[in-house]
This record gives sequence, structure tokens and C-alpha cells, in this order.
Amino acid sequence: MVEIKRYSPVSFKASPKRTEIRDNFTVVLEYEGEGQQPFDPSNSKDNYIVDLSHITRFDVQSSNLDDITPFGIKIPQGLCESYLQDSVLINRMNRVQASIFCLPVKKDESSKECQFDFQCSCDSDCKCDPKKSSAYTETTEVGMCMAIFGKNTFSITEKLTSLDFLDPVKKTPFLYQGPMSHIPCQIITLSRDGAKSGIIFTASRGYGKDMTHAIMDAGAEFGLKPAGEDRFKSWAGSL
Amino acid sequence: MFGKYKPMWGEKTQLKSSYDVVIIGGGLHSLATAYFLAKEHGITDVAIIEKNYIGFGGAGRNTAIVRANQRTQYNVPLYKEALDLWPVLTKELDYNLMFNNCGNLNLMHSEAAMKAARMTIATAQFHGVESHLIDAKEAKELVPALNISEDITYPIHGAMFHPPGGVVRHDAVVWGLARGAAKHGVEIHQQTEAIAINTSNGKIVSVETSRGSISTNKVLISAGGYSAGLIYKMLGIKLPISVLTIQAMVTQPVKPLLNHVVSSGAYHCYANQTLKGEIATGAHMDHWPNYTTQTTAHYIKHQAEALSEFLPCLRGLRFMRIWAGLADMTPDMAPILDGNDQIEGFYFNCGWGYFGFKSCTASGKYMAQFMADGEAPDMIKPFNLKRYEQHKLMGETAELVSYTPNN
Amino acid sequence: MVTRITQLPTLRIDPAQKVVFDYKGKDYAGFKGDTIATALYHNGVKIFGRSLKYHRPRGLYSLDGECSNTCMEVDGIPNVRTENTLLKQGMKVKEQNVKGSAENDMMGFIDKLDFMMPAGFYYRTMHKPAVLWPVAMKQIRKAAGIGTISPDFEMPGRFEQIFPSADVVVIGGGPAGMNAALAAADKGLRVVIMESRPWLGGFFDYRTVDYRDSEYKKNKQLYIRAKELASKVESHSGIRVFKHASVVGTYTNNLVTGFQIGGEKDNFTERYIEIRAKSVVVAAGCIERPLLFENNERPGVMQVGCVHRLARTYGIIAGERAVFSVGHDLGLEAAIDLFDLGMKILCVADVREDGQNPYLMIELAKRNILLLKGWVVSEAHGSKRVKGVTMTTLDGTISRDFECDLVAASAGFTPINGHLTLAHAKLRYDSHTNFFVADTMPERTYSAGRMLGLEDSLSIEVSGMLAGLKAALECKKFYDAGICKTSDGVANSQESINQLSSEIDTVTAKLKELPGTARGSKFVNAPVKGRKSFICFDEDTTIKNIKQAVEMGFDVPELIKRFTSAGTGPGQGGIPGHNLPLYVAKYTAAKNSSSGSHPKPTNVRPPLVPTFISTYAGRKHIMMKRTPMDQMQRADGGVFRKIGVWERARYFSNDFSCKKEIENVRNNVGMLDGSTLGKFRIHGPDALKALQRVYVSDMSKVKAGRIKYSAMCNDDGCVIDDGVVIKLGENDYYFTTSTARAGSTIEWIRYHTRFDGWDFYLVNLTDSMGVINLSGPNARKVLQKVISQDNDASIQDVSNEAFPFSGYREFMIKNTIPVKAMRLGFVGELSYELHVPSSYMVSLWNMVKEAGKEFNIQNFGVEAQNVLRMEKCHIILGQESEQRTNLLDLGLGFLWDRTKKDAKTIGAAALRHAENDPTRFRLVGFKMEDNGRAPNDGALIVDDKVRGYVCTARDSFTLNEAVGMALVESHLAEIGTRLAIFEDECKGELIYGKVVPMPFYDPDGRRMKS
Amino acid sequence: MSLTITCPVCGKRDGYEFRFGGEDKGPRPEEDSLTPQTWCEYVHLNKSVAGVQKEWWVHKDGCGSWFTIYRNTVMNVEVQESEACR
Repeated sequence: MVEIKRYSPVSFKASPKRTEIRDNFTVVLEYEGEGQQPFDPSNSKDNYIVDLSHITRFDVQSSNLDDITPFGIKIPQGLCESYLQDSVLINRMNRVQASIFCLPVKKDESSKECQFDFQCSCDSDCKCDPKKSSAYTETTEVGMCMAIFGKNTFSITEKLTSLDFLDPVKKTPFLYQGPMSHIPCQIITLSRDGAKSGIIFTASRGYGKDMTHAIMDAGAEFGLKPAGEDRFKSWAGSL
Repeated sequence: MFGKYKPMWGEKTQLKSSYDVVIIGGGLHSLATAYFLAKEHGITDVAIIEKNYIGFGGAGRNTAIVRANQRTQYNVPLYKEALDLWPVLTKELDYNLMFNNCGNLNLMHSEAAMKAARMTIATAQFHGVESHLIDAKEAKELVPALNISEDITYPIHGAMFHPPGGVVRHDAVVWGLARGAAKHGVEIHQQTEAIAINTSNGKIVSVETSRGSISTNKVLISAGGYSAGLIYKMLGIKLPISVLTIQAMVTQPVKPLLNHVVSSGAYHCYANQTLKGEIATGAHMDHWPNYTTQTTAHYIKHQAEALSEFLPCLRGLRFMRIWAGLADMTPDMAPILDGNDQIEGFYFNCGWGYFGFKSCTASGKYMAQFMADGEAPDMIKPFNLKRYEQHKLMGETAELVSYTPNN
Repeated sequence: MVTRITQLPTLRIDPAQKVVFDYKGKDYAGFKGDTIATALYHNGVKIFGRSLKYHRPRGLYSLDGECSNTCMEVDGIPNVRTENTLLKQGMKVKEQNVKGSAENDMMGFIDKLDFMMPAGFYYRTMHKPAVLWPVAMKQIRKAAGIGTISPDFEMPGRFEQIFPSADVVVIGGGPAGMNAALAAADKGLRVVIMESRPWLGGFFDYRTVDYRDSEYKKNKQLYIRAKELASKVESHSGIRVFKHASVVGTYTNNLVTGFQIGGEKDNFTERYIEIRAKSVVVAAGCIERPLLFENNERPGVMQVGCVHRLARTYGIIAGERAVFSVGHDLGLEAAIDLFDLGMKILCVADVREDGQNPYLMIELAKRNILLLKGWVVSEAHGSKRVKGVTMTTLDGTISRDFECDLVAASAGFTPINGHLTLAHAKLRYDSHTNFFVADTMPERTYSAGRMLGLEDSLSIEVSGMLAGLKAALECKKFYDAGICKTSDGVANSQESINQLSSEIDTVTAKLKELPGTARGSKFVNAPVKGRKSFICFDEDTTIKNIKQAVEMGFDVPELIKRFTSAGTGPGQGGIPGHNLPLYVAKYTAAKNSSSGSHPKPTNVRPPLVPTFISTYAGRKHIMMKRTPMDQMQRADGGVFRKIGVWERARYFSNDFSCKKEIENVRNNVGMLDGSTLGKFRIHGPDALKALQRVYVSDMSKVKAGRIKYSAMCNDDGCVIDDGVVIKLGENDYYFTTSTARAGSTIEWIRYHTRFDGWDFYLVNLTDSMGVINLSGPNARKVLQKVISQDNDASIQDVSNEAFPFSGYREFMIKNTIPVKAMRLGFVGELSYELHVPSSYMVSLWNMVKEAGKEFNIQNFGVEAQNVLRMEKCHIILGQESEQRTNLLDLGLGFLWDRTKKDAKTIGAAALRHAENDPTRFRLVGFKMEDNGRAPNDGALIVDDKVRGYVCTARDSFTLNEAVGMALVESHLAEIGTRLAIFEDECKGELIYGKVVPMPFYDPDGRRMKS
Repeated sequence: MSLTITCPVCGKRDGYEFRFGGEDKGPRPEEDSLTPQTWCEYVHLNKSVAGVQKEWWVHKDGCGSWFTIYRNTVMNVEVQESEACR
């Protein structure tokens, strides 16, 4: 009998300490040797990388994006602006397109996890539930997804791309659609606040292995470490 | 031992008010055409009009690589003749063009590329041009610096080895042809800009220059990368040409290291060692039209990345200088040699892309014949402009036409 | 051994720390902070190498690498400029371009043969008779080059790259640059400062004269002021300092590139730096202009700054008996300072008749140093190093000889303009400063400091501050005009811009009150013939050579540079950059007895400093895509190839004919990983219109539950892509493209509809779906087993009736894995293409594999597929097609719907124009005569001309004969035509084939369709 | 030179993130109106202007938008539309 399993395109050279099976993915919650627990994102000297390729993502396109309210949330108006509410991250890609990330959040907090808890009251012509409206396309499988956070986040990214994450005109969170290590990515800068700095990005799934290698190589001098989803939750929760 | 130092291409003279032939552009194709017009066809009342100085454009900025292993049957004989002319011209011009026929090694990085190479090689052999397919090990024997391991972006499967090709000192060709043409009476007017061409009843009547008007009924525009823009500006004729900036660079000089020209399509890169010892290497080009000869940070880096992979010992050398020139690209990577058609007495020779240097001698020879007879010789007939509207692209590249210039 | 001064406040060496290195097999010691050259000089080495052409001995001349004099081989790396390369423990140092040693070079005799080598002599010799040339060429090659590198050399070290973001880049960490950086950073901007030396301080760093800022009044010396500024800069949170970092390129739109040499604590050997700034300040300072006189490069002749810095920075008094020949006050200052440090100075010649700083004159007099005004050194004597000099008046009428071992010679200064000209500044010769100065500056670029011609220390600083403020203003304006008006970081109000503008006015006024540009020394060459007066050291180009070139008609400095090679050596034009254009202008003026033409500078080209290929390459990662099956297929023995952006399994054994793989597909069942296929969703009200534009078929006829095969053409009518389209719902389609086109399909469709304003939406799903191509007579049985496990009965039926050829079905496997299944037949067998979410791909693959075990399911790779489909005469674009073939030539005309003209289908017009042309290529099938072997792919079809070529041909295991497809001129396309085939290396022996109907395998399609 | 291009969505970016899409030749002609000559003009022929031209670009490494800009082909810099008239 073949066991049904889902695999992420990303793997780290680290041993998982705690894992959880979710929707057939083996999600690593913590790796061995991740460092201090509980994690205090605002006061950490370390830099982490977390594989989030298992999180649900959507593409939504419409000539009238103002009408579309993923999980009841309005899509940001400004081009390349992002909006983070609870676990939903929405990124305005252009006039007619946005991307939606359903981030994992801390269980113990009151915030909801969008993809599971969302109740839509539309009966027809739904514009808020990605599973019902044809404007949405699930894109979870299209790309790898990773988060990099810690005080040296932008010292790592500057080795991989010339995109200016510290552009004073931009207001976090914001979206970059541009190359990293020569590969087109969507990169969302969530924080530029010292130790809490961090980004989430996606790129074509096929590049998972080589992209991981490029980032780990760039991050080596800053002690970039793979971390589990729990650490991501602590970080994201602190924003 | 060398006698008195005299100006090589004559003293500066006044521009006359009329010439039999006016040639716009002081590059290799112009100089060669003028030389052959004067020498072979007795047409010596020729003025070359050059905006800057002779050899300013592609003539002085090219790869200096010569070869005759083109892809299709129309091109191979033309380039073969051009290749055969180097030693002949060295003698005829009594000027050392420094032809180093060290052979060219064109690397292949996939099974598909090996197949493509076979076709090119068969075409060469069919036309009596020496060219062979060799495997990676044989390539390594010829060029010990090659990295034939698997752990590079484009592992080397083999190469197309073309022994009669090599390198010619490009500046010497400019100066030698200029001297030769001047000896036969051709006038070379530098710092003279062609501003307009006047026609009357579909015939050429005169050329306006920055130094006055010249009446003539034969004009050739062969101004390299500047041709397409000039032809449209002066005569309103549009061409299937995209003018791109192409870059080349040299390392600091070292003792003999590369004994052949090495090139790679996959890496968009060629490298050869000049007689001075520099590794001259050139790059891919920006695929948007430009008239700039400025270089980019992108390509010097790209070149370093490529060389680091397939010629890794070069990592220990330093780049010393990068420069750029123009390449006028056509969709089928073959030139346009045409004239005496839309406008009587108007000839043009352009679209050589990055093959303008290796072809210049033969191109000049046949354009001279074309201009002397008024009818295109068979050798260059297929290179007419009409082929594009007849859906008869020449196939010098297999690549399909897109909205972006291919290179 | 030269004695060192070890107690100076300006020293940059640490005499307490010895560094041992190897020079020509022997151990030598220098100090920490030494360059290789200073350490060698300290050990008594005066000759570092031999020159390129004449093998003349060469020594230390400058300390910033403006010439190749001190280039040596270090740790196997050739042409290392030892004068500015820091010494490291254990380095192995060797001389270059010598036969014997630098001291006694057997090739030294060539120096006497210069009369045989006038400018351009190569072009006029060695080609008569023709047989001479190849022999001569070998000798030339051997003689050329300087250093040596081995073909198996491996560059040691780690090379990195960074792309820092910054608002202002300041080039040059001297007093002007540091002031600029502080001024801009104080306005809240992000500043990067790049300094090529390992420390900040520049022109102030080694000077002990007083700093004359009225605000300080503390009798502070310049080097102290430099330290003060440096500490401010380094502690400023808004300034990022890159020391030991040269700028090598400046480009339009304020792009600056450079590289940094790693220190002990850095994790890189060198790193490439590329910064896109919003504004640039260039404060690169000046270099000295070489003085032109006979033997002006003899070891023992040095630039004034070199002599001065050797003492002040490295503690080395460069000679016992020195003569100075200068043209500026700094030369006088250096003489005074060096005298005080113990150097014996016989005389100081100054080309200026007057205008010397009176204070310096008094100080010289106090020390009894002989000052000869209006004099210049005309010749250095001594065969390997300086033993004496002749000094003359400028007109050459009076001369005096001195015995000495050091000549400090300098004609004046010349600004380092390369950073400006590379970014398109236009230069003009300024007769007051005798500098080339920028007439028009690059956009948002400002220069400051000495390169403007300023000499006064305070003027230099204030000019830096002004440039910094101007740069800051540009950035503020940029942010103010920003596309997004959501700025939070920088206060960009008009108010702050106004405030900055008025500050700029104040500083401008302040600068005006300070001493302005200094009068520069005029171009001087000593009154000698110039047979061995070198204008370029690297290429051994003399003044005489330049004259010869001018006589021969080369009248532009840039051309003379080409003809004589002057300035094309490793020194990047540092030595001749100023003198060549000036000399040419002077000489042509004299020749034409005109009043003088304007000197035209030669072009400066990147890199401004020679830069390692390894440094430019930085850390290049190979970025390839992998399918979800990658690891597993490797474990299964897949032989992988990089094909386009993907790593793909091409073979599954080392038998590249793939016999087993092919036979197993034909006889049993095989599975291929087709995940690289392009996959897309298109939806929205105008989706169908878009499809009609790009596909040649009528896409309104796509039926639910069916797949439609069609092709996309370019405007030439050439097929650029083929694939299938499935209708998921109203105006909602799923379609596939070839692997090669996956990356550009969205771009293509949007391009060709860009004027139409249609509402349609594309999603690239390529990577999201794995594809299993399940093919072979047993394919149905395998599929049946996989899906029977849990789907309901209606879906379970995969019989030919329920799921026919060209059918489309969706399954759920185990209620978990959604599968899109298509019945296709690329390889000519019963065949299914299963599209499955990538993360589930491995699981489904394993299920299929397990289900197929009893039917002997095996992997097959891309090459086996290539042969299988060839037998069926299914084409692969790029293999059976090229630029000269269109849709009709390939026999795919049946796909084209001629009725939908309104769609303006791409390629349709060209197809109409070309369809009746009898001279086009046609795709034909052929088999070889007399059971002959298959020709090579790429073989030609010929008569007396080339008439076509073989696209793909193989000895078919299935058909037991050699078959293939070829593109031939249409007159050869008829069935039964004999094809003469010319292969490479056939030596004229042709082989023959015959045109036969296509396909070769299963012509009526029963295997595929039943 | 170092081209930057202003993407209408992503703002000013490095030129290498984009792909050139040809001189602007206006909307796609009707299929029936095309003679071999007008077809060739639309598909292949260029003005090759040495100066400012209107041209198409796509932000291939970014948002994927197609748009036009004005660019000076002599300097290889993007210019404002107003400069195109000069």
C-alpha cells in the first residue's frame, strides 16, 4: 500500500524535532538546535528561515478587484501594497490581480485561521470564498514559500537581489515582484524593525532546491538557521 | 629601415563637388568596397564619407574572429571566400593583417546542440570547408583550460572544430584597406558627416554632407550599425533590422594559454588570446535596440560568471577593459545586400549582425561588382531585402522570430 | 635592507608584527600593513620586473597601481600589483617577464633594438615572404604577455557579491568624500562611502602640515583632521563604509560597481559590490602626472607622492641622495617633510618660474635646500637603477648633473575623472588648472575635492559638504516625486526641500570665500628627443612613437592609443592618460604651426581598476528547476540533462539508444515524468477571444470532456507551440504548452492582445502540476487499478467507450488526490496523461508504479520518447521545425481554421501568403534503402546543392528498419522520391533513402485510439 | 550604461528585469487588409531611430505587465513623453 503524502519542494539539512501531519503534509514545528525557547522575536540575534510551502495560497483576478473580498477582507488599493489581517496576507499585484496567503498563526490567540474557519454567507456570485468564486485560482502548489526573519534579514537579501527592501517610501507590509537569485519572486516585506525584520516570498516550485541552497549559502555568515513553523508563528504574532 | 613617416591614406584634401561613387561610412565594408571598385573595376573617383574616423565603429570594436562555418549554403561560400582573402590581401596590400589561423572551437552543451552542429558541419564539408565534430575529451586536448566536468550549468558535450578559422588584427585591416584604397585614388574624408541623400525621378543625384554637397549618381550606405537608421532617415526605407549593443573585453596579458578561439552559444561567450597575450572575450548582448557604445555592469559580470565555469583558470586573471560596438541584427541572422532597385543608383549593405568583420573582404568584393555592373552577382543575390516579405527567411539561425530581436 | 622609521604617527604598518613571505624561494619579512612592494623595497629589492617590449628594469614608481611596474606573480596569480596589495603571511612572490631574473634579464638587450620597432612596426614587417609570418607569430606570442597562468590553475578564496541599497554613494574616502557622506547622512539619507585604500583619510592621511580651519585654531595637522573625520564617518549610523573597496564602474542612472578586498575578519577574499544609488558624489582626488624625460621610468625614479607616502605611511626613506623635479607646491612640501625625516636632498627643481608658496620657499631656504626655478630633470643615468641625473633649464640651454639614487619626479596633478566619464560626463581642458574638467555632469552626480582643482584643505572639505548636500537634495526630490506618496521614513515636505536649498546657498557662499582652484602646472616635457622618454610604461611607448604615429596620419589621441598601444596595459591608462592627449595636441599644433588644438582625452573604460574574473563572477548559483520526481528518478538510475530551465531524466540506462525503454513502452507499459509541460488556466469574459487570437484552430469548438489539440504560430506562420486545450467551464480553460514555451506563454498572449483591452486572466500552473505520462498497451489496465480503489462506478469505467482517445476526465484518488486525466498518444500507444498536484506527485507515481508492477511497468526518459514519437511521425518543435518552416510545411494545415479572420489569428496572414509558394520546405518521412543504417540527425539532403536536412532518424527497433523525418525542398517531397544524404565525415560517400508515407508506426492509429 | 525602466505597476527597476517588445507600430492590422508588403512592415520592419522612440516592454521578472515607454536609443535611457517631441 502506498501511503498518501504531500511533499514540500524545500528541504533543509536539519533534523526535525517536532512535526505535525496537516492535510497530508508533514509540517515541521521545530528543528533540533533552533535556539532559545520560547522565542522572543523582538530581542533575538539569530536569523531564521522557515519553509511555508504547505500554506494555502490563491491568485485572484478581476477587472473589478474592489468588489472582491477574500475571506471578507478588502484588497489593498495601492499597487504593490500588502495587507495583513490575522492570518490573511493579501498582496496587490497589479490593477486586476492579487495574491492571498493563509499564514499559520498561533493557536492560542483569538485570531482565526482563515482557510478553515471562514464562513461565507453569499448564495450565488460569491466574491469572498476562494473555493466558490471562479475569480480565484488556488496556487498553493505553484510555488515554494519561505520566510526569512531576524536582524540580518536584509544583509542576506542584499547578497541575492538588488531590490531595495529598505526604501523609505515603502510602508510595511509591501510587495515586491522581482528577481531574487535571478528567479522571479513575490516578496513581501513584513517588518523592517531591527530583530523583528523579515520577509515572506514565493517563487516557482521547481526552483525549491536551488533557491534554498542559494539562500543558505548567503545566510551562512549570519548563522541563518532552518526553523519550524512554531517559530514563524511567534514571529508573525509579534508583528 | 622604415624610411620617412608619411600619412598612410593620403594627405587631407578638399572635398570635391562631384564623385562617381560616394560611400557613406568609413568602416571595413566601405573600405573594402572602395578598394575593389578602384582596383578591380577601375572606378577610382570614389569618396568615402566618415563622420568620425575610419574604423570608429564595428571595424574597431569587433571580435576579430574569422571563420567560414555558417549554417546555410548561401552563406558558407561567401564566408569561405572572405576567409581565403586574408592572406591574399596581406600580400596585395603589403600590410601585415596578422592572420592567425589558429582554428575555432565552438562548444556544444547538449545532444540537441550536437545535432545542430552536425548539420552545420555537413554544410561546411559539402562546400569544401574544413569543420569537424569532436567530443569533449578531444576538445580538452586542444584547449587544456576547458572544464569538461558535469558540474557546470552547461556541461560540454563536444565541439565543432573549424581549423581554417582564427583571428585577424582588425585595426590592421582598416588601416591596410584604407592605405590600399588611397593608393588607387580613393579619397577618404574623415570628420565628414553625410546629412541627406537627394533623389530625382527615382534616381540618386547628390549627397549633402557637413562639408558641402556632392553630386553623384551612385551611393552606397554601408555604415555598419548606423546603416538602418541612416537609410530610414535619409530615404524613408525601413529595414528588418534591430541595432543592438554588443560588448567585448580583455584581461590583462599573459603568456600563451589559449591556442584556439573558443566559443559557446549556451554561455553566450567566446574567448581567444590576442597576440599581445590578452584574453579577448565577448558577450551576449542587450536585446533592445541601441546606438550607444557604452558598456554595462551586467555583461562584464555575466561574462565572468560564464568564463568561471568553462574556463575556470581565468578566474585568476583580471579584466582590464571592456568596450562596446553595434550589431545590426536581422531576424534570420543574414545580411541584406541590395540596391539599384527602389532607387536607381542607391546601394546598401547592412544587417551583418556580429558577422561584419569576418565577411568584410568578400562583401566588399561583391558589392564593388554589384555597383560596377548595376546588377547583383549571383553570390549575393539571395541576400536581397524582398526575402522578408516573401516569407523566405534564410535560416542562418533556426530561432523563430519573436517580438524581441534574437541573438 | 632599508632601515625603517618605526615611530611616526602617520604610519599604517605595525612594526611589532612581522609577516614572513617567500620571494623567489627565500624567506623575507615585512610588517603587518606593508604592501608586498614596500616589504620587498624594505628588503632591498629595487627591480620588480621587466617591461613588456624592451625588457627594461622597472621599479616602484607610484603606490596606487597606475602602471604595471610592480606587477608580480603572487601565489600563482599573475600580474598582481604588489605596490598596493597587502602582504600576507606565507605569500609566494615571483618576478614576471624575465629570462633569468629581473636583476639580470637575458632579454635586456632588446632595449637597444628599439630603432627596429617604431610605432606600428608589426603591420609592416614579418609578412614577406608569407611563410615567415607563422614562425614570427609564435615568437611574438611567446614574447608578449607578462605573467603566466597555468591551464589547471584553481583560484583560491571565497568570492561574494552584494547589492547594497543606498541613496547616496560617495566615491572616495578622503576629506571631501567624508564631508559629503556626513552632510548627506545628517539629512537622514542612506549613504555608502567607498575608499580604495584600506583606510579613510585620502590626501590628508600622510600630511603633517597644519589644517587651517579657523574654527579649530588648534594647530591641528592634516592627518589628525583625517582621523577625526574618519571616526565621525565610521560611527555614523547612516553611513556604510566600504574600505579597501575600489569603484570600477559608474553607469547611467547612478549605478556604481566596485569590489572590496576582504580583511582578516571577513568571510570573503573579495566581493563584488553593485549599488543603484539615487545620487552619486565623486571625490576621487588626483594622481600625479608623470614627468617626461629620458629614462623617466628607471628604478629609482618615483613620483613625489610615492616617495612621501613611503616615508610617512610605511616608514621607508626611499633613497640616500635624492633629487626632486616637481611642478607644484606639494612637491616642495614633500621635500621639506622628507628632509626633516632625514632624507638627503641635493636639489629641488621646479618647472615653475614663479608662483611658489612663499612659506614653503622660506622653509626650503631654512634647510638650505637648493631650489632651481624653471628647471627640470632631462635625463636619468644608470643602467639598472638611477645613479645620477641631468637637470636643465626648460629651454635646455643650461644643464647640471647630480649623482643620486632617487629622483622624485612629478609634473603636476591630474584628476581621476574616470568615474565621471564612464557615467557620460563630457570633459574639457581647463587651462587654469591644467586639468580635464567635466563640462556636463552625469545626472544627479556631483564632484568634490581635489579633482576640481582645489588645493586648500578647507576648500576641499567645504566642497565635499556642498556636494553631499546637493546629493541629498536630489534624493529628497526623488522621494517627494515618488510614485507612492506613503513615505514614512524621510521627511520630504516641500519645506525640508526649501530648507536644504537654502543650506546649499549658504555653503556655496562659504566656498566662494575660500581659496578657489589652484593654478596647475603646464604640460612640460624635458628638452630631449624622447627616444626613451616613456609616455606609457606598460607598453613601452615613447614620445618618439607618438610623433611617428602623428606623422602617419593618426591625429586623434584615441587612434594613436590603438596604433601605439599606449594606455592599453594593466595600468589602465593611469600613466599616459593625461600626457598623451596633451602631447598630441602640442605636437600637432607645432606640426601644423597652428595656435594649438584642444587636447582630446582618450576614452576611459571599465573596470577602472583591473578586477578579477572571480570577483566579478561573485557567487554564482546554478538555478535549475526540478520536477517533484527528481530525487526518485535519480534513484531509479535516471541520467539527467539540463534541458532549458529544467533538469530532466533523458535516459534510464547508459544505453543511449534506449532499446529497453522503447520496447517496454511498445510491449508493456512505461511511465514518463512529463511535469515540465506548460500548464495554464485562462478565465474571464474574453478568455475565448484570447484563445482565438493565439491558436490557429477554432477554439469555440472545444467541447466539454474532450481535449483539443492545436498549435500557436508566430506572425511568420511558424509553429511556436503546440498543446491541448480543455474547457473547464464557460470562458474557463485549462491548456498545456511545450516545456520550452511555459515561461513565455503568458507574456506572448498578453503581447498579442495588448491593444484589445480584453478581460481575461491567466494563471501559470506549470509548477503546480506533476504529469505522469502512462503509455503502452497495458496502460489502461494500470489506470484501472489505480482509480478503481475508491471512485464510484461511473468514473471507474476507463474503457475505450467511456474514456476514448482525446477524452478528458477528472478523478479523485482515495478521495484525496485530484487528477486531471487526458487520453493522448504522443508515443503512438494507448496513453494517458495524468496531471496531479505537485506535492502529491510522488504518492501517485508510487501508486501507478505499484499497480503496474504486474505489467512490468518501467521508467522511460525523454530520449526514448523522442524515438517513439518519431516512429509515429509526431513532431517536436525545434527538431522537425525551424525558422524556414511554417505550419503548412509541417503538414499541420488541418489545424488551421481559415474562417475566423476576425480573430486576427497570429500567423494566419503569413500562411495565406505562403500557402501557394511551391519553393518551400516540406516535412517528409523516409526510410533507408537496402536496409541501410539511419543517417545522423543533421545530415543533409543534397544533389549539387543542399536541398534539405534530416531532422530525426533512428534505426527503429520496433520497425526493424532505419526511418526518419527530413525537411526537404518541396520538389523532393513526393512519395517514392530518392533522397541523397550527405553526412559529416562521409568523404563524399552518399547514402540514400526514399520518401515514404507517414507515420511509419501504426499508420491507422489503432494502437493509439483503441 | 545602465537602463532603468519605470513599470506602471512596480515603479523604477533595473532594465534587465524587462523584455523589449519592439517599436510601437500601433494596433494589430485586420487580417484581410494585409498584403505581403504591409504584413512585412508590421512584423519585420523598423525605423531604427537614433533618438527617442516609443516602444513596448514587459516586466518579465516582475508583475508581467506590458506597457510603452519612451527611450532615447542613443543614450539608452528612459525619457519623459514630453522629451519625445523634441
